[in-house]
Amino acid sequence: MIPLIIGISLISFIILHLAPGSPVDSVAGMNIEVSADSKSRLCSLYGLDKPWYIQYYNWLKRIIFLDFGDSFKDGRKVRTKILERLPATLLLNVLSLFLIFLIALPIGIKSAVKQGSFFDKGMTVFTFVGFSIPTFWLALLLMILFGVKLGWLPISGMHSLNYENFSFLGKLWDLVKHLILPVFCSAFGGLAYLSRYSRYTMLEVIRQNYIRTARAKGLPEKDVIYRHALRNALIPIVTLLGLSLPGLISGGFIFETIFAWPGMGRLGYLAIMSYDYPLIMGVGIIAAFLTLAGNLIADFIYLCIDPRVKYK
Amino acid sequence: MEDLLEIKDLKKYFFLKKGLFSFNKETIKAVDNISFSIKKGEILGLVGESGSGKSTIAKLIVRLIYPQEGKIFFKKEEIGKFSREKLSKNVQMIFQDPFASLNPKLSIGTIIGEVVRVRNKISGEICSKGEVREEIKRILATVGLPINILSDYPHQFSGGQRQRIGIARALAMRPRLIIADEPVSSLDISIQAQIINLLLDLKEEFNLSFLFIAHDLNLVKYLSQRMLVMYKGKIVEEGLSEEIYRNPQNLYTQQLIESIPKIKYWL
Amino acid sequence: MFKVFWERFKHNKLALSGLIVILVLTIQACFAPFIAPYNPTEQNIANRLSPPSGKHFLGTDELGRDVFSRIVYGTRISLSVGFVAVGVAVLIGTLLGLWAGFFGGWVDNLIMRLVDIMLCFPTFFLILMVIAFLSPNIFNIMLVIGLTSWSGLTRLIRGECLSMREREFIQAARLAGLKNNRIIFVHLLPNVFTPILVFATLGIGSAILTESALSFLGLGVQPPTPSWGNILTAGKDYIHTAWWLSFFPGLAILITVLAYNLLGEGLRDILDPKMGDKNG
Amino acid sequence: MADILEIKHLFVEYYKRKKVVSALRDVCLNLKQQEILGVVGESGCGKSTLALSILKLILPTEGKITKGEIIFKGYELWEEDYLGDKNIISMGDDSLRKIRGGEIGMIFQDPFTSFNPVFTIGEQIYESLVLHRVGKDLNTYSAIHKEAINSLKRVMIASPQQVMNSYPHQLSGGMLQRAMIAMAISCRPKVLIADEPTTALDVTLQKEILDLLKKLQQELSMSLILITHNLAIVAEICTRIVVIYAGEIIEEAGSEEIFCRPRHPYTIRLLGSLPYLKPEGKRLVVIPGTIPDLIDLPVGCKFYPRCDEASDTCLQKINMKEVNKGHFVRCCRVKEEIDGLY
Repeated sequence: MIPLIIGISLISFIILHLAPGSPVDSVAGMNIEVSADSKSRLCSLYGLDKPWYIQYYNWLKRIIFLDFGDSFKDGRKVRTKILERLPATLLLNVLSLFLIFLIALPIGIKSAVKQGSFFDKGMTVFTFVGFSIPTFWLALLLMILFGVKLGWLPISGMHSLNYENFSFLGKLWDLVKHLILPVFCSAFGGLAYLSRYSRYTMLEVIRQNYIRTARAKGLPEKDVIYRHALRNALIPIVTLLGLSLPGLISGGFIFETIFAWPGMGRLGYLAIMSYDYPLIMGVGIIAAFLTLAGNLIADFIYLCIDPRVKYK
Repeated sequence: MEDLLEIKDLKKYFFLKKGLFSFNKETIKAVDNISFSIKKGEILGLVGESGSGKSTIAKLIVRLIYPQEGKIFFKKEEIGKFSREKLSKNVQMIFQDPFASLNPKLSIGTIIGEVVRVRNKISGEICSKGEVREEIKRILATVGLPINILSDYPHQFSGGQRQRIGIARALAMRPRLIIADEPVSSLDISIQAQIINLLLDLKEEFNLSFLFIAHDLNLVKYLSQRMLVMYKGKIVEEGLSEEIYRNPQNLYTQQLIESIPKIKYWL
Repeated sequence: MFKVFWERFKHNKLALSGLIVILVLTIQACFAPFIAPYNPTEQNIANRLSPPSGKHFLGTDELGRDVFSRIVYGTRISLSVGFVAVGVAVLIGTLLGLWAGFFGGWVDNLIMRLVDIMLCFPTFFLILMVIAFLSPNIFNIMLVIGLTSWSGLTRLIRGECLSMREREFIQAARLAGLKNNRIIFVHLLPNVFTPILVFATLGIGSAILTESALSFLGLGVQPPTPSWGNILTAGKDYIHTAWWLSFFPGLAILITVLAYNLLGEGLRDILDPKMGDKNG
Repeated sequence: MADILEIKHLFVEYYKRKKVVSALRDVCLNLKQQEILGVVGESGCGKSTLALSILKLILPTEGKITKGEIIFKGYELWEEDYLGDKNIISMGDDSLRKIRGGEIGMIFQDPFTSFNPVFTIGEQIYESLVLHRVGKDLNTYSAIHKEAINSLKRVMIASPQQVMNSYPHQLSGGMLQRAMIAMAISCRPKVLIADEPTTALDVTLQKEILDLLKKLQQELSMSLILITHNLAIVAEICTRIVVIYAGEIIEEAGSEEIFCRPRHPYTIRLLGSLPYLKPEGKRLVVIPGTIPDLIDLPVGCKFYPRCDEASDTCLQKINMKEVNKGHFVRCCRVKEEIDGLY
């Protein structure tokens, strides 16, 4: 855990110094907006006159308290800027994750149990297309279809312009309408992947000896599948929960940009496009921390459903 | 007779972490203060059940793992000071699982050929490709395999044939001592006899010494004049096989002999 | 052995169709100048945003360039990014995985911590960041995608090696007095060939996706060089008027990536030892 | 004694890469009430397939029973008015589930993988009891619990409560195999099938498990089918033995008859290849070659390629022949008189 945090911060730090010459020059060179003032601020922020390990140490000390300095763009604290965007991102990701598990798991199980059936074959085609499709393209197509051609759903932002005038239910409905496309698009890739993976895991589990024992006992097939097989198949699937987080967060950078969703991903993308150094670092590290937190939650669930772990 | 291998006060402990967060470790005394010797040209049997430490002894002798304490001497020289090559030249091993002991991606010619080449390097002989091939064929013939299988792969062979290939690989080094770690326990009964007979033939032809490890007391008694009985890392009984079988002294040995299923109609 | 492989391959419809599409695409990339009817960078403002027709059968873009020609040339970018990036990833991933799995101990520990860190990072953001700092040219893109996508393979190969190390043939190789390098490259490597091959095939698909996403966000191969991603970006601004501009390049990406995924999964089916004999 | 199970002309096939593996051919077998029947054969001869077929447990994705009948006569013997289907192969799902576990119990080779790792032993035993005995003789939780404890006590487990609360990975192999037996007998089956019950265990445990099986067979008056590759085990406890080779029964006789007067060349050599009581220096009898490929079987006698007494007559179809009372052999060269072949 701790080595991971150090490693993540170290890589971020290295990338910071990756730009040719000193980061200040490169930043200043690429972005005219960077004033002499922010240049000196950057200098003091990173203590660029000191040796690299001192720089790293000082920087590490600050990021422990989530102090990433001030944004170049508007001089506001990076921490505040990220914190106000975080809820929108979390909302999007949690909903996508929820959707993925809710849909993918039953699909995977059914495909595995009815291996070779029409349903299984259909789902195989769906999953292949699912993880081959460029999801940003899918997003564009859906925007054209539902936003432009049919006009059913809004295609950007989180709220409508006249949002303030709505009743509570109206506000909620407005939010839901804005959420549909981004959530669907960001869940799509994971959906295909997880269905495929659940199918594979389930097929593995069904072949185990204890499933044969359960049948030999005279258990009805649905108990064999949903009690004996599923409990075991869930264990590797939950581990995937942790591993699928970086993908979701990465996807966020694209979908939040496409749908102009006011989340952290869009903030990060805009920061990169305007070379807003402190903000880039802040977003990167927070994103890594979110992933870590997700992994921890997955580990915890793992501990709860696999009795073998506790006694190791 | 002269001792070929001598083992003195050998110890190997394993330490297992008990819990995820606990710091106290569980000690497993896999080999606990063991001494014995193997004479030239004999088959020494080593009997014990799973977890008794018999495979650990095999691995310690060929130095796949290293002991905490104790010394192993080969012809009065300490094995710990041998180079890998010198040890390989003198001691070889035959493994239990004929499916796991051959690399599935290498041809039979490669598997045996690389051993022949290492041997040539050690002895300083320089052999042409043709000579190496001839040597491989000679070894294959010794273990009763057809000699035209050099470019075949392990999956084309049955368990018994694979075990023969494994024996051929060990023989290719022309060792003095062969450690056979349960060489027949995963084979069918009808194949077991083939391999046992082959080992006996080889012993006579090359005057080899064997450490024959097995859990089947009947088998060990049939093969070896002298045997050791191991229990929980210790040797609990040592002596002539016939003697131990007829009149076991140790409680565990008695239990072991008691529990061998006997074919009552033959007694 | 190859004969058996080909026999199974022929009967695997998925893998076969994937391979055929890939061959067609490769030919398209190699002979782009002969296939494309127009110069992909030739502008014709008078004829801008014309819908698909007999003359420009995938239409033209906002500068009047022929979309079909641009897509044909874009194949070159996508395929070369895919190949080189995966090459880099396979090289790093395989070496680190073999070392970690064979040596174990602190070597393994160090490499696996590195893998954990890589798996924690939102890779795409990392790539965005690096590309933004080092100018976005095709060379950097290949390299960065390669450098950020090896960790999965390392993990896979390490796992395989660890389980193989317990198998007796590796012990036998040690007992034969073979050198470590020979054991790693002659005894271990051929046994992890299957996961490497599958990873590489699937990896090309995902590298192509990453590159197009980068281009889409304006950090990929820069215009006027045509890449599927940057044609799509241009299309984004005309979704109200010119659907063909965003539809066709996306379809090209979909077909290509699908072909690689089909081939990869097909290869897995064919080569997976669990499906075949015990060790075949 | 009357038969409780009768297998008639059973054929089983597996499918491996679109090739047909002929696992069992024309197997006829009857199991009498309260007898211990040994089924002996080398790996791949079809003995486990036989066990799985009896409970119709062969996965449809892997293979199927192509011909034959398996008649369970338990109902007939105990409930005289039973009119339903007695053939397990054509039985409906509901009746089949009552047979599985309820009338015919089964014990598998590897106790470590045969228990579900995520449930406690207790939960897994309850499950059997709830399936087969709730609504009959057990109707309260405490009755079920008591019965589970009883089953564990029956298999000589000293601390049943503790075992009930344990997960499979917390127990040793010997303990798990006992628990597996406890689970199988908890519903009082009339037939118990034990498929290599001691192969994964140490010799000292092997004896204990065998004694236990014998004791339970007598206490609960069950019929027991013991499937193994180990001839010595069947000699120890079985009353009747069948020998299987390459998917066919080649010899069937009472225990003593098989060991003292074996008639099939394969059985004779198999017994000779055991290192039991071999005098010093006398070599073991060797059967040359390997077991035939079940995808591409030899015609006629399946042992013919490895048999040194074979002649052209062995190439025809060979049927079981009774050579002595209750002693059947599938060999065309079998001599009518017993001579000291080994």
